[in-house]
Amino acid sequence: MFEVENLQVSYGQSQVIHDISFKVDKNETLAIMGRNGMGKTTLFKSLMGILPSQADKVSIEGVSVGGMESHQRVANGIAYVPQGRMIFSNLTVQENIETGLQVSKMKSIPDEIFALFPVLHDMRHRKGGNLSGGQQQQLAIARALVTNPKVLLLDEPTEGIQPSIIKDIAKVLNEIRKMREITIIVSEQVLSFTMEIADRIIVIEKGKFIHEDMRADVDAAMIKKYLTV
Amino acid sequence: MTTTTDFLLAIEDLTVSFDGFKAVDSLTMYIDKNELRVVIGPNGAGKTTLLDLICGKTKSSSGSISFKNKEMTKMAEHEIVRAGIGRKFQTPSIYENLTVYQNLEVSYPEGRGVFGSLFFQTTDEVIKRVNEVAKEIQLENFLDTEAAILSHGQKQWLEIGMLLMQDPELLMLDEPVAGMSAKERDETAELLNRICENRSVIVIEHDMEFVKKIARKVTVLHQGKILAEGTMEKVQADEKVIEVYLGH
Amino acid sequence: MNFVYERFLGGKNGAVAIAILAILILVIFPLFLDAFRLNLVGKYLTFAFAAVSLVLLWGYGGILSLGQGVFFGLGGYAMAMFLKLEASDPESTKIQTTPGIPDFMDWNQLYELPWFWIPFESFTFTLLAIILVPSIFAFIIGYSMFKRRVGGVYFAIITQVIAVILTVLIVGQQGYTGGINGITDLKTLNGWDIRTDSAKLTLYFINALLLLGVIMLSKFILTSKFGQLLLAMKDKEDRVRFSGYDVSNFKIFVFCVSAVIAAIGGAMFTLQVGFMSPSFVGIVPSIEMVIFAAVGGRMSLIGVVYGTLLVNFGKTGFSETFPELWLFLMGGLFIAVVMFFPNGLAGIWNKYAPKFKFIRRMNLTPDKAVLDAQIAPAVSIAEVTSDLVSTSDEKPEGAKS
Amino acid sequence: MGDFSLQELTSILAMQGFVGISLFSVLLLMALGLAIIFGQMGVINMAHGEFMAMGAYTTYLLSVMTQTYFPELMNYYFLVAIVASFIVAGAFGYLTEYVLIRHLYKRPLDTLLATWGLSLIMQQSFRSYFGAREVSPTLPDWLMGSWMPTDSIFIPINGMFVLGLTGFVTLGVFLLMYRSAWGLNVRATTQNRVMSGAVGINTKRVDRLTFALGCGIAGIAGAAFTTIASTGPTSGSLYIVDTFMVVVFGGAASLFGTIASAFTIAQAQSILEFFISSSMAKVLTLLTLIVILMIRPEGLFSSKVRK
Repeated sequence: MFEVENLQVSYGQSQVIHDISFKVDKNETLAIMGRNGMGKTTLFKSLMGILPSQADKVSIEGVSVGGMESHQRVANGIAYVPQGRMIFSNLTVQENIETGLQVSKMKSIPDEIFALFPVLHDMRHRKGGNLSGGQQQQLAIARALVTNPKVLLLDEPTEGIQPSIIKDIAKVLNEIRKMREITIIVSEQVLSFTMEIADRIIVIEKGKFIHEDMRADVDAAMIKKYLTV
Repeated sequence: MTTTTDFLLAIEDLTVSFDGFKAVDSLTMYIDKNELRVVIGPNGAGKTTLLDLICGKTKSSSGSISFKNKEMTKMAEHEIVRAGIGRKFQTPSIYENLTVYQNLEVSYPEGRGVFGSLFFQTTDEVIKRVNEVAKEIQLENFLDTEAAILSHGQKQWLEIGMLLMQDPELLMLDEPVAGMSAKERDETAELLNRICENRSVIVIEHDMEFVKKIARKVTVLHQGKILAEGTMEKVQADEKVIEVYLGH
Repeated sequence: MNFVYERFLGGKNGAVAIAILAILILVIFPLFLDAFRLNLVGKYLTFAFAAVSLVLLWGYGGILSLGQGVFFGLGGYAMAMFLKLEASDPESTKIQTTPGIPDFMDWNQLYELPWFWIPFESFTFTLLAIILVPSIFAFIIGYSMFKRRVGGVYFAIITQVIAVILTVLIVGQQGYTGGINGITDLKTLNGWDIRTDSAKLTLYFINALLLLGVIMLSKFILTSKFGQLLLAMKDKEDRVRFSGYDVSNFKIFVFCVSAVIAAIGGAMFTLQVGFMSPSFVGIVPSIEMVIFAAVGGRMSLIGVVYGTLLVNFGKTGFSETFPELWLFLMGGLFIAVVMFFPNGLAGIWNKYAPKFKFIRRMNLTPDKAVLDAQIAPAVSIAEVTSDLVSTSDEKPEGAKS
Repeated sequence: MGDFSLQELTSILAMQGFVGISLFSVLLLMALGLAIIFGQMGVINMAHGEFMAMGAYTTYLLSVMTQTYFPELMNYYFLVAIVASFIVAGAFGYLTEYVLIRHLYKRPLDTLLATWGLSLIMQQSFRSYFGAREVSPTLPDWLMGSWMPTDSIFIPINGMFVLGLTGFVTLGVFLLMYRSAWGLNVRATTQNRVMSGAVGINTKRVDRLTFALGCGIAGIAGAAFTTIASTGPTSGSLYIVDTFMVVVFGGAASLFGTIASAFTIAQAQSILEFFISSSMAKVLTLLTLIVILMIRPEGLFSSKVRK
């Protein structure tokens, strides 16, 4: 479904992503875990075409998207929920979501979005910048979902968010998966959250994939070694 | 309102908010002379903002920062630097179109005024100092190299070197090993252990292996507040810290 | 001596370049050009002062002023006021209603010399004014802009508006300034008739020597730590600030110096051409000064002199034969230089000169600063849309995740 | 002032105020386009005045053609001319962005110089084709004459028409920016270019169309301009500095700020013009603006500048 082969990203002269390859199936959730500075955001940005990268293959359902610009990748089915959420703070909640409609050619925001995030409906005329961190996170997910993605990339969705909201986000992600059967790739540092949503967990360390587990047989001790203080 | 202390740096009740969001929230923290302090914490915890506040890049909403018992919060950036605080940015911030030698020489803390800089003379003492620092940061063979073509790790070292030229009493480093190779990380750890001998250093870092190599005392920030403080072992065993890092 | 060689001439490369330029303007031009053409070159060389001032300000400082004509004009008018007063002695103006004041004042029904003209009866005061008025003016503008960290496009526009204000003021206040015609009929300097061929030749040499002097002074500034700091600021302003420098002071200073240099050019213009008018103050001349610098190479003190000469020869040549073509050419030159040759003639020279054997044999390495200095953007798109970080207080970084 | 009766003074103020309204209309039309481009890309288009002249010449050409071929349609051509001016200037703006501007986004100061070069070329093209003399289209009859609400007040109809047109265009721009999907794309891109790409907005296309729109509006300004003055090759450049000031003073990227600032500047200038010479009025207006900008560099109507 979503395939990446030998992805490399360099920052100036130092390589920060080393030959990463992976495949994710339809309706599968993959979590990429690692501490800050290990290359998670760089990986996602290069998959979105924001950072230049080299790869033998980046494809969605057999369609190669490597070398495309961001908006073309979105049109081909990748959606992005960035680290720090990057809400358009001067646009209203509704307008923020509508920016994603460009690609899906829909006229208005589908009802299911507000069904998933009722709080966004209540606040649809507020400026995006006036939302709390958790609400902004929901907004960023909603904005990505209206592009009708086949693959949803979420970069540290729990960063800086209250524990109770984190549970909500996990719930919503599982619902989305049920409804849409989409592929989700999430980068995380919080193991408990990952355990609630992911089928498979990969550990990234200094730009390389070094460990992989199915959720059922996660080696918690192993993962903690790479995540804790 | 500043209390007189023996600490080199005393941060008391410091708060800054952006559009109602408190990035640093009533933070109190003390740094001893010759101490090396590591600040860790998840993204958005306020670590970089804390350094921005100390060096004057961001102005605080309330609270005090006193350095050698002198209030810093109202001072201009360059005055804070001259008082003895040096700061390294996250991405290497060096002058790409100057050579390594020129980068270091420009940072020499003399000729800092307009006319001083016009008549600044490269004395033997300056050359000696540049060579010393270049040796310290392992760039002594690259003095005539243009900074733009250094490796990422070398650029990070060069910026540290530029700070060493100023000989600050307090050195603040924001993720000094980000983007470095394993070998470069080890060498940077050694470098830090050497340079903190006669000055205080605050380091923000995520790489725990690296932190373990240098840390004596660790402060964990979370949502603009101090979550825990103490030795590495103590912080690692702290329930709240584990919760923040691993889930709830 | 070695200090002078290294700092004022810029080592071997600089010394050779300055020597070649000196030979060209001090020997070759006077030998091969007739009095009229030489005077024309002298006029061009006064514009070269403005171009040199832009190397400091724009090339190294990264600060684009679209108002250098203002300073050129301030210098030029100061000199013109002195000369005009000397030319308006009661004897030669006895047919006027009020003898002893400049003719245009008389035509505009002024009956006494305005207060701000009176000090210009003194030559010493005039010389001081040529230096001090532009620098004080530049200081006020620079202080209010740079202390608030205003720069880039804003600064360019504001300097342009100042050029407009001054032009409109001069044109509108005919009685005090001579209006659109400017201050004309200048005759003598302390009794010395500046209209004779021999006087013009002398003035040409004074002007050429002054230009060489200004170039060496600029070289001294640029080879100092100050010059390195300018380059450093253009690249990473924050790093300079957090290395303990008060960045705004450096910008204010370089702006003042550039103002004075342009003003000296203006004063020499008045002396050699014999008049000063608002058409050397406004937007168009100011931008033309920028194109002189751009064509010559904004990072090269010597290059801009050739740039100025080349553009002006072109302008004169084309205006004589195909006046309509000139604006096309000038416009095309702007676009081409900006898009394809951001380092101008100096950049082209540095790139192609080493290909010739005889130049290589002279063992001159290209002027390093010119070769290396990238034309760094003053404001990047990222800064314009600085909302990239909306909620997180940590800045996103390329190298980290 | 003692020579005027109170009634005369009121009339003069009203008429002078209306002169200000005409100036306001042209300034606002010019500034709208410039502000959109500056707000979106941080680029100052020095050739903006020439795009206005392009619109004015388009109107002139259409007037000549209508008079030659369809003299019976003279009453209506002007409406077509407004649309045509928009399209011609807009299309040329589109081309300019593609050939020139897009290569220089990272060097705003250089864009300023390159567009200055473009303006020279455009000016000379006008001169070569239309001659150095000023031209005026034959205006339809309904645009002539004036309206006299009282015996002593004359309000010219062309001025009112231009004001109406300006209102219409401003409303159009407002709807386009705040009520259309395309405007949403522009606002999103202005705020965060990278993220806009990552939600599927083709930011390069947005840039190109924004630039074209800005130039197109300048074209409309040109069409409006022909009703109040005649057009020469350098007509556009006479307004460019004032337009910059409107944009900078209004605080770029704020529609309200642009309107308020155009109004303030135009009124200040035209009312001052009655009491002092027009050149001194201009000096005084610009000088005041400069002083205000030195105190408040972010512009008078902008809430704050993020450092």
